[in-house]
Amino acid sequence: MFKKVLIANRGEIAVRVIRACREMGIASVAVFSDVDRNALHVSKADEAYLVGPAPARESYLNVAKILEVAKRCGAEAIHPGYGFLSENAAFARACADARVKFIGPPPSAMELMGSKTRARTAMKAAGVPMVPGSARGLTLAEAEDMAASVGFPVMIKAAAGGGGKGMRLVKSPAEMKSSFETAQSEALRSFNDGEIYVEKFIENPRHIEIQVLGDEHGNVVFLGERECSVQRRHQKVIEEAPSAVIGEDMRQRMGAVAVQAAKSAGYTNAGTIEFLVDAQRNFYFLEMNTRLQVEHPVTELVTGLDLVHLQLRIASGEKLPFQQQDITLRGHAIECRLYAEDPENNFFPSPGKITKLLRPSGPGVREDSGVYEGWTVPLDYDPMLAKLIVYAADRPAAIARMRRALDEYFVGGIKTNLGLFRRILEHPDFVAARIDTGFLDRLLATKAAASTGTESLAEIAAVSAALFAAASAQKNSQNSSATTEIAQQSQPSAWKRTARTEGVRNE
Amino acid sequence: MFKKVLIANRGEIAVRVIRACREMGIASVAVFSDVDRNALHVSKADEAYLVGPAPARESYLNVAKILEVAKRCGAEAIHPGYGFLSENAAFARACADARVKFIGPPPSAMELMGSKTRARTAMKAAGVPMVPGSARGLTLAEAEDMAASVGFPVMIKAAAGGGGKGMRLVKSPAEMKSSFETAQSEALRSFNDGEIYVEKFIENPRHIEIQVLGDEHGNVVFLGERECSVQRRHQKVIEEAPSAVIGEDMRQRMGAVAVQAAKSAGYTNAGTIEFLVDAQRNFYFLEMNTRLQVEHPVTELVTGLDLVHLQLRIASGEKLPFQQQDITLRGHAIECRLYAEDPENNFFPSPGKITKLLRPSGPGVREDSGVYEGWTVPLDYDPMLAKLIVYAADRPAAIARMRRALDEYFVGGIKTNLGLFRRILEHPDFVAARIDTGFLDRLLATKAAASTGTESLAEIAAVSAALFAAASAQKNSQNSSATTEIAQQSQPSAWKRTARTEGVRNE
Amino acid sequence: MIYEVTIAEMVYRVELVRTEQAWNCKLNGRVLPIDAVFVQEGVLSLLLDGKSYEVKQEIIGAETNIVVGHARFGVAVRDPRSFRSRQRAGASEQGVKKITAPMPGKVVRIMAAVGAQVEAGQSVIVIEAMKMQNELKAPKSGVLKKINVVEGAAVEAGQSLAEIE
Amino acid sequence: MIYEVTIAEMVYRVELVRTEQAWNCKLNGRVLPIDAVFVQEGVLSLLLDGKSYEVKQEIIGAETNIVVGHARFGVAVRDPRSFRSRQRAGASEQGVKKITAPMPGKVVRIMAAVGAQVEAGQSVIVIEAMKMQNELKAPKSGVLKKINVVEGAAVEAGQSLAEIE
Repeated sequence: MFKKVLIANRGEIAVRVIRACREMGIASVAVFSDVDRNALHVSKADEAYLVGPAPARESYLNVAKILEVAKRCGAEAIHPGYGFLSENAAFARACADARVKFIGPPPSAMELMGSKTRARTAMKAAGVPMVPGSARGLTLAEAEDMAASVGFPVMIKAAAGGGGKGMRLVKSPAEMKSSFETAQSEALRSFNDGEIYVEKFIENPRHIEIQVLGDEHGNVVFLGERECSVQRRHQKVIEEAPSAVIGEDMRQRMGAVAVQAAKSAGYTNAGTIEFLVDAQRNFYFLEMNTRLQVEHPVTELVTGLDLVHLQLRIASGEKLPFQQQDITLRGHAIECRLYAEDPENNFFPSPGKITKLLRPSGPGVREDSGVYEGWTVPLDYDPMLAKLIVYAADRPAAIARMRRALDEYFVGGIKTNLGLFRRILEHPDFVAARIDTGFLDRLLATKAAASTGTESLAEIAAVSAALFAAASAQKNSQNSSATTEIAQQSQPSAWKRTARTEGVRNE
Repeated sequence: MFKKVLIANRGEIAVRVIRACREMGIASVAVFSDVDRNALHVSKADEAYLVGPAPARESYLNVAKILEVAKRCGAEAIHPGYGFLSENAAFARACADARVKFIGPPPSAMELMGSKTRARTAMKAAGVPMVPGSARGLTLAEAEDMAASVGFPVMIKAAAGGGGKGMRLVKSPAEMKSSFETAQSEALRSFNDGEIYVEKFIENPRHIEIQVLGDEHGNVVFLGERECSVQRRHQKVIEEAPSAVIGEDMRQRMGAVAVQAAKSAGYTNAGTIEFLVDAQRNFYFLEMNTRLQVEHPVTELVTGLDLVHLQLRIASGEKLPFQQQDITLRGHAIECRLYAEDPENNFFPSPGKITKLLRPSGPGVREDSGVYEGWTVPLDYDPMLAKLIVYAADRPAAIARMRRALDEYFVGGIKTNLGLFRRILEHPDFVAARIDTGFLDRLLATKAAASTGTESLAEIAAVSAALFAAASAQKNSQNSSATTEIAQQSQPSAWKRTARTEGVRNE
Repeated sequence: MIYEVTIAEMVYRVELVRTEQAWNCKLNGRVLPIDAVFVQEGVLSLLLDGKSYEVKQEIIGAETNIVVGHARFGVAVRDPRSFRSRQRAGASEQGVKKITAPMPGKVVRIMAAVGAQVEAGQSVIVIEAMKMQNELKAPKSGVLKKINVVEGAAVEAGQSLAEIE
Repeated sequence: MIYEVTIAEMVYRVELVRTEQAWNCKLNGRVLPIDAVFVQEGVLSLLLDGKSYEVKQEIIGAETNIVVGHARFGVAVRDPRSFRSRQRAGASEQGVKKITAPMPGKVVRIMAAVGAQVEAGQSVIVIEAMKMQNELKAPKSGVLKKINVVEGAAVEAGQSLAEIE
């Protein structure tokens, strides 16, 4: 096993990996940018090194600098987390050249899965079910023929695309030409690659993915599925395991396909095969993520395994400590991604100081967090603060537990999407597991219904607001000196200032 | 299912039950004493009522008052938690008379198991293996014959005894008379009942207990065992599940005996049969706890079940939702009981204000807590603050995870036993699972070895101490006004005062 | 002390008198037998007729919310006797409305000049954070009276960026 | 600023100079290139030669501990120039030792009278909390100079109960 591992990431996933290292007796090395000196992953790691200024390309994406740190501190391996360099094959190659183990798949597998069309070709060859369409770039004329053969509506996609860019839905032959050209120019602008292909459009699909795990001795297993259909603009918001619509038979079929896909790609370590599932429960290959997923905890809770421990063991050359038949699913897990963003204001990011943090705990509650009370969330990175994951014996109990945990969660000082989760968890379609990738956008299009009994609570809120004001007014009169002192710290609002004074008193 | 449940308890177990009620859509009713108005269970419950002054006998043991509150607020059932009224058969009867459901076994079963000798007689009749000895009260002469027949050393025990009171170890016939008489008079003083019996003394036994669960339709199952050998003066300190020395065969045999014992006692709801296990893995009935145990979470983590949910469902008349063969154990769980007591000062209780609370979280970590930062732990009750429970795939991983979680745990302002757990978890005998009920007392008799590498850290500590001092001195000079203001709040030490000032700045 | 608390256009008149250990409270003239304790900074434990409420005060920029259980209420508290409140009150009567930054960020574009006539809902200032742009709209129709920032300026949450009269 | 920090009878001389954003630090005359940030009240993030230390300050009654990782150190910090420190220093030179309450509780018994000769380790005062009694012993041999409490009195953690000279 490695003696020292560098984590080329920040936020909750860096802390997650640091914890795994601590548990395995591995020294952990954090890297940080100028604005992250106070970040949680810096103080939790055994070592920490500055790698550059705030912009990610100069710090967390700075391959040369990160490898230099790894060499200097003697790290034997690098865990990339997710995002940043995690799917960057060039970085994986650079690690190999620097004789630092990249904790992930071989660069070849990353490159293969990085190109939509190459991946489609390879997966098709491996017998993985595909959405009908072309496996390679097409001319407009070819695209029109293909659309005619698979039947409208179709999707036009950029081969190098991602995050919805360079994608167009085409409902009829008439729209084909203009859509093809806009998609192509968008693809050229965004990815500097105009390759375009065509797929049949699957209406209201579910997004269901299979977790695979392969060692470097040819063994590959799958760890069940994750239901990730609750998305906003292709961004997952809530994930769960298992999926309410997947029976044991379908799970085995999807798993077998996923294992086959991974093997054919020469895949090792943790990876995820994403599928679209249509109303008839047909599943089609969407793409493979060649890294640890944000939502890996739900798989950990239902399998009882620790994916980061296993990643480290696999990367250090160990064989998988179990076989497929040893893996069983138990209970139900749900994850909510806590973001510093404002659902009532078009999900605009809301960085700033976390003035108060009350965290849920107790039975079946897991919080993977990258923040703490008093920390200022920087403007420069992804606004995810933490993940709240719950486990219970079945889906209804897990939903009820998540609601309870959300009631205990409180983040003061910045906007978060906490309020949105309750709306989702109380929606009859979510409760009945009638969800597809359009579910959340449909929900957001409807106005939030005031939770029941709210009216009666308004009086309590009014009285409380007055009590907070009165208590702080009292403090002010008693010690205006302290108030002015605290006022020097440029608090934006009188309310905040008085809350401070309150704080002095309460401590 | 009940619509409203009163929780006749305080601290972490009250919060634990309130959370279960919240998850099941049951309104929760807290009761509190004069000194507990600020306690966590009061603000977490849906309703809360004052039941009397600080002394437990006038509040948390005040049967008349608690039942009056239950009737007034319309609670249909009462959950007693553990301790306080939980094993009080008279209270259970009073609930029945008041037509409030007592969430626990029938009073008859509580009474049977409440008397050591009656329990022994009943368990013997039920074929439960017993430590050789008498099942009933003895005269001195009878005791001497019994000791001769089972062989020395023997234990003399008070029939009504508990917590080590009225117990004497007798190594030879010569000591018999005096020990018998002191035990008897002690028993008379403590329990107002001089009944004495004799048992063979088991040297260095393990304390292993079986969790049973029975519904009110005659179904009883067992949920595996808990290893509770790490004790100080008969008080459990660390518990785990499963036990490292129990194989599947022995588990089934102990479970069958426990189920038989529970059935013969007409037992329902959650209960625990405690066994002594000797070096040859023989197990002997010790006693039955007719309530939820403090350590129930380790069973929940390895079975995936929620014992409090099940208690509520059983009490409301539901059948057990599973059968014995559906119950499987997975992974390993360990619990540490966090107490406000000072291991370096004879475990003297240390109430007071919790000035800082950093709580562990992340993968496999569960915290069941009854406290919060800023709360003042009252002098009047049991000093348990919280329980830290971890889950991992196997025992070594669980031990490593517990160490990691303990490193993240910080309680400022009062003394706690946090430091003791690391000593235990690093002890080679604990790591090798070579533990018996004498293990901890032996460990405490030896001086704590300084953790390795501590020397080098002393310099860091020295520099840090100076930094804290300098930072606060600076604040003082900058705003003596604030300092004096804060000084009004009678902080015991200049350090604490300056830490406050620091706080104003950091918020 | 007397406060006027506005929640969703409803105004609640709350009278509070601090006694030895408790608060006496009247809501719209009606006595409420509350038992209120500040358990932590910004966290209030309120007992009323046996019901227990854990109430949290949420301050984000210029906005204050009160969270009761899982219900959140935007509140405006006014102390009729306080100078600042009178000013504010006065201001709103005169119909001056501010555009404030909802979160920290950078001003990337100012879309109207001082003195210009703007319509309610018209975008006036664009600020950016975490690679996302946010158009701040005029809260009312009127004349753009003041602009307190320039393009490229970094702004704090709650900072007043412009005024419309 | 210069501090003398005592840990387990070892005295460390720490020199600190506050610069723009950092602290310059000398330990026993040797320069230490520390990077120190107070991340929370009582929590310090310290970087030194690449190593990262999360340091917590633990104050219980009159006692201060510094927790580094899972190692805990009892510390006494002395500012040679500070009046209070000089006093303390003076006191210990004169050999006056206090008996302080390790935790809140009630004084149940006082086992020696003012002016009595007591031996180091001899029980002087018994206090009780949570139904447990705790005998507070003389820190040194000498004359019981002062007793600041009476039987039945409630005491705070860190409160000085008696003095021995």
